Parts: sequence; structure tokens; C-alpha cells
Amino acid sequence: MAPAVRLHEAVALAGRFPLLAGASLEVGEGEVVHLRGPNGAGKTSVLKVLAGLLAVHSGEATVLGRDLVADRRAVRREIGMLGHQSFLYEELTVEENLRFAVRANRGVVTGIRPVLEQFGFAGRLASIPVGRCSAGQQRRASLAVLVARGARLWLLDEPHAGLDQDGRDLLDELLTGARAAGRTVVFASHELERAEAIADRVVHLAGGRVVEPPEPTGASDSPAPSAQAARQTISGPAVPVTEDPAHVA
Amino acid sequence: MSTPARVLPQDRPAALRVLGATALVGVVATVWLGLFVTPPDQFMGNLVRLLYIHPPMAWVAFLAYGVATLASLLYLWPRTRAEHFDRLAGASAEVGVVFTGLTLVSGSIWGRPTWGAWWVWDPLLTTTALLFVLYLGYLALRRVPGEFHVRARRSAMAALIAFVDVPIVYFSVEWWRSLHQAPTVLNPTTHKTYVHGSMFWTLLLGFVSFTLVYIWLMAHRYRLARLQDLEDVEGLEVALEERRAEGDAG
Amino acid sequence: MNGYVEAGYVVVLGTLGTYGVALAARERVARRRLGTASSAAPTGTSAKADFPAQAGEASAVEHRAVEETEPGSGP
Amino acid sequence: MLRDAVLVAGKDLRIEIRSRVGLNQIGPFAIAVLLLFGLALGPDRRVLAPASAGLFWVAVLLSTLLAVQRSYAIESADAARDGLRLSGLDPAGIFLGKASAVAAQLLVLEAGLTVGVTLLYGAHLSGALVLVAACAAGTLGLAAVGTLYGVVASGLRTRETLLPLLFLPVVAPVLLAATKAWDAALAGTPSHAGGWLDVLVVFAVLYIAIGTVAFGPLLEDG
Repeated sequence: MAPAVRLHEAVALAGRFPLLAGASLEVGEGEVVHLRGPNGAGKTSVLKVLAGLLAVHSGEATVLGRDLVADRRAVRREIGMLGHQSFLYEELTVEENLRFAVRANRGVVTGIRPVLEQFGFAGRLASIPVGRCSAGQQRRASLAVLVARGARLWLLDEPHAGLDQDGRDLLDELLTGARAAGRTVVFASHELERAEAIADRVVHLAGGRVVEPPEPTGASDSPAPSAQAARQTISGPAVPVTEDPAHVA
Repeated sequence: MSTPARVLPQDRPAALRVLGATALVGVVATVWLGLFVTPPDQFMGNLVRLLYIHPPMAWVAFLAYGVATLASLLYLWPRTRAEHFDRLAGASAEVGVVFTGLTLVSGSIWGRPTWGAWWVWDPLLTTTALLFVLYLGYLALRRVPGEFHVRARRSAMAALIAFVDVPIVYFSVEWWRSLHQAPTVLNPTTHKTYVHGSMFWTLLLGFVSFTLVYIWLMAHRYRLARLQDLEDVEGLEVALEERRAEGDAG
Repeated sequence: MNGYVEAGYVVVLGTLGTYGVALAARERVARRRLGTASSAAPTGTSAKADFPAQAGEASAVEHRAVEETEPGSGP
Repeated sequence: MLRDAVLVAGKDLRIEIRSRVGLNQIGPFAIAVLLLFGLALGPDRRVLAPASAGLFWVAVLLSTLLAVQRSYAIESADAARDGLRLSGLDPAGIFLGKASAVAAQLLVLEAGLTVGVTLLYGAHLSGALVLVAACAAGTLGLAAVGTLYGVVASGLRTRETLLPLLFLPVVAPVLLAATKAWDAALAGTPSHAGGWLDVLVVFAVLYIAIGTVAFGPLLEDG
């Protein structure tokens, strides 16, 4: 079966800055993958490329069987993205936001009530404008949108950030449930313990590429089979650039 | 980007040199004929001499916008999409804006003694002025940085959206003006039929020469754009190396 | 003549000249910065006969023998 | 597409009704413009009344800029493009929806401005049908062009300055035609407005068509 996500030597730019410098990655259908790496390693960029928000300058990118280089728009209805931005309308209530998001995605609005309840927006709380909700509540509302849209591929950027303890538990529950339901999840997180508990495997990013895990001494509990699969997808042998960074071909 | 010699000889194709030379000679001849050889006009006196340069300016401006529009179309059309059409559109539009500015200035200089005002709301003049700002906007948009194809496609679409406006602007301005009592404008095109033989040839030479000047300028603007794009590509390679090294170091 | 005509010619030719010179200069700078011009040898195949440009009536009809600076060297 | 357009327009208008930015900011802005025109041209009604059509439409043009900027500001601020793209909405639908929401707000504003020019400049209203028709067609054209260039500018760091530069020259024919149509109506000769109304309709139809096609690619770029 074709992988849900495939990047091959993908380069993505912000102006003249290469956010991704040839990232290669494969994620199987139903896999939960944790993107790890220092700030600025390209985690958010990988997610944005997969969501079709960031153009692939060179290389290949396929998501859910669709070629993102040819058409970035094709996958949007099948993916759910939780970014740094909430993408919620502050003036609308949580329920209205959900309703709009679902209808925009050609979904059925009857399914949103259970979702609201699941995320603790029962009753009055659902009719408060998002702008007046707390940061944690907004974060939950974003998650609710994600669930209500029923996406096949979830792209989560620091999903734990801004959530309280209950919210985090809810999120972990959600991810476990998503995996059980056969959804594919790619997420970036600094919450290593929580992430480790959920993820099938970890992909390390640095310098806009997928790399071997740094300092193998630290990762003692290398999960055997899936990690090997991960190694294979790593962009060939890490190009031997051992000279100083100023080296130019 | 292995750096060979810092200073390189000029890389100018012979054709471009010949073109430049021909254009220069043509312009010099036009100026000479226009200022010293042709007789003053019986109605306009010496002011007629401005007509050897003003209509060619306007013609080149419209030609340049036409080329820019065509190049934008070719860029948008998937089968003909190529980077050089984007550069061509940008180069032509920029030269077009220069010539539009000169059209306005030379027209204004001619208008002051002829109509007694630096500016009259003549349809052609008004349309030209609007075109000037319209394409200044286009150039401003082009200057917004971004990934090459993103910028190119955005610019090409903006060029077409702007171009659709041109006939509407012209038509409405024309009609707007015709409702008022138009000042007796000496229309250069109808006036041409009365002109003395040498005047006609001078005007014709002006058209040809300034068209060549346009081609020369555009070619150089194009080459400059290509160099800048090359520089971006090279810069990208360096940036990619640096970015990767960042990963290897960590 | 009457000032207007001269002003018109000066503005038009001056602007075009300045623009042309600016373009050529920017091209030169870009090329130098790039440092990778494709040809290392001068490309002047035959047009290396450098006659200084003569503004005015002299040799106005002779083509291609004029060193190509920017067109528009004032009246 | 139309379904999405209704959805987006409904959403935008609901946000507007809740936030009242149009009512509290764009409206007062337009009134301030009318007052300033009055100050610039002096208190003589013989000067102001004949100019009222033109001043009215200049005020509308400037207000359109604000309305368009607001229309994109409500799309989660800086992530306007990303949010709209992720929504899964049909781009043509987004365009039509946003443009009609802007147009609806402008029409309300124009009703207010009409009262304004009557009171402040002493414009004598007549030919109501032509006035309304010019408003309808002219506003659609303005909203279409505004929404189209709005998405071009949105997400660019220079959007506040770029939008007016792109927008104003393009809508010059609307200013011209709408002003002439209003002039004709106010002068009591509404039959002279016919051709100008045609210009407005052609402009609106043309740019709505262009926007429907071009909005998608423009939304994706950048």
C-alpha cells in the first residue's frame, strides 16, 4: 500500500531561506509519527508542506496519494491541521466555528454536538464567542474542529502547548483513539514523555532535513522494528559534509 | 559558487551592440533632423519639433505594455510557462513605465504653450496617466519578495487583471471627456497628413529609433533580471548547504 | 527656439540616457557580484572597432561603427 | 460554489454584526471624509451641491479599501491565507462570498452617505432608480476588485500600502461612471445615465468573472 505521506528530498523556501533543505520522510497509513528536533529544525515546515500550505520548491511530496507539487489544494479536505494559529473566528461562538468548519469541509453538522460535549463545551460554554474563551479553551476548540471535520491525516504542531492537565489527557486519549481508528497522525512536540507514549516512531529533524537521531547514547530504548523502517526513509546516507559550513561546491 | 576572477569582461552579444549602436544613431539623426533640418510648422511653429519625440514615446509605452501582457499570458499558459516570460513581462513593463512617464512629460511640455496649461483632461492624456499609476502598482507588486514561481504567477495575474482595465478606462474617459466641450486639440495623427515631406520622414525615423531604444533597454533590463535570478539560485545553493550543515552540526 | 522644445528633448533624452546607463551599471555590478559570467573571453566578434559616439550630424548614417554606450546622448 | 459563497458571506456578515467594526469605524470614517471635503471646498452650497456625486463616490472608494482590509483581517489575522486554504472551501465560493459581504456592507454605508451629502452639501435627490442602480452595480464592481486585490495583498508585509496602489487606479472607471450616473440623476435628467450604468454593469460582470477564476490561484500563491 502506498504510504500516507511521502516526502523525497523536499525543499521548501521562505523567501530565500530554505525552511526544508531536502527532507525525506515516509509515513504509513495509520501510523503516528512524532517529529522531534531543535527549534528551527523544520518541524512546522514539514507539517505545512504536508498540509499544502507551503510550496515544494524541488523534490517530491505526496500526501494521501495526491501529488502536492502538482496540486496543493487536492488534499485539504482530508487533512486536519492544528497550528500555532487557531484559525478560529474570535467573534463567532465555539459552536458556530465548528459549524462553519464542518460545512466548509462538506461535512454534516449533526455530528458536532457530541464533539462539543467530548471537548467540554456543553451548554452555555458553546455559545461564548471564541475571543472570550481562555487560551486553553481556544486550544480545545481547535481540537474539536479537527475532530469534527473527520480528517484522515492529522497534522499537529505542538498540540500539547497551551493545554491544561485535563486537556493534555484528553489529547492523548484522542490520539490513541485516532490511531485505533486508523488515522494517520504526524505531530511535532517538545513534550517528550507524552509524545513517546503515543507515537509509533520518532523522526528527527535538523537543519531542514530528516536526520539520524543525534547522540545515540541518549536514545537507549530505540524501538526496534519501526525505527528501522524510519532509517530506511532517511534521505540516503547523510551527505558527508564534514568540512566547514562555508564550503561550497 | 567557486569564485574565479572577480572582474569579468563584459558579456555582451554582438547583436545587442549593433542594436544599441543603430538605436543611438537613429536617435541622434532624429534629433538632428527634428531640431535643425525640418522647417517650423505653419501653425505650431517650432513646437512641432516636440512631435518628433512625443508620439514615439506614447507608441513605445503601449507597445511595451502589450509585450508585458503577452508575456504574462504566455507565462500563465501551462504549455508555454517558462521563467523567461516572467522576466520579459517585468522588463517590458518597467521600460513601459519609463516611456509612459516621458509621454506625459513631453506631452505636458508641448501642452503648456499650445493649450496654455501643463495639463488638460484630454482622454488620451488621462488614460495614459491612469496607465502610469496602474503599472506602477504592478511594478510595486513585482518587487514584493517571494519564491520565484509564486511571485511570477502572482505578477502575471495582476498584469492581466490590470490590462483588462485598460479598454474600460479608455472608453469611459473618452466618453466622459466628450460630454464636456473639448478644447480644440491639435490631434497629432490628423495633423500628420499636412506635414511637409521631411517632417514625415523625421517622425517615422523617430518611431523606428525609439522602438529600437525600447528593445535595447528591455534586453538589458531582461539580462539584469536574469543575473539577479541567477544570483538567487546560487544564493539558494549556499543557503541549502548552510542549512544542511546546521543539521549535521547539531 | 522657445525653451519648451529644448526642455522636452533634454528631459526625454536625459531620462532615457540615465536609465540606460543605470541599467548597464547595475548589470555590471550584478555580473561582478555573481562572478560566474559564462564567457571568459571578450565576446566582441567584430564590433570592437571603438569609434567614440559623435552627437550631431557627423556620420549620422553610418551604422554599427559606433561604440555602443546607451542611446540618447543629449542633443 | 454558491453554497460556499453563501456560507462565507453569512459568516463574514455575522462577524460584522457582532464586531460592528463597519458601523463603529468605517461609517464614521466616511462621514469624516465628507466633512473634510466640505472644509476643503468651502461652505458655498453652489460649489458643494454639484460636486456631491463625485465626493460621494470618492468617499465610497476610500471606504471600500477599509472594508476589504477588514474582510481579510477577520480571517485569523496574520494567517488569513492559511485559514482559508485549510477550510476546504471552494475558492470561487470564498471570492463570491467575501465580495458580497463587502458589497452588502458598502450598500448600507452608501445609504448613510446619501443622507450625508443631502444634509451637508445640499444635494437634491432625484432619479432614485438611477441612484440605486448605480450604487448596486458600482458597489459590486468595487467589492469584486477589492476582494481580488485584497487576497493578493493579504499575507504580504506591505499589504496596507500595496492594496490602495493596486486598487485605486483599476477602479477609476467606476468612479467616473458612477459619478456621471449620479450627476445625471441629481440634475433631474436620469435618462442621461443609461450608458454610464452600462459601464458599471460591464465592469462588475467582468471583474466578478475574473475574480471567480483567478481567486483560487491567487489564494494559493504566497
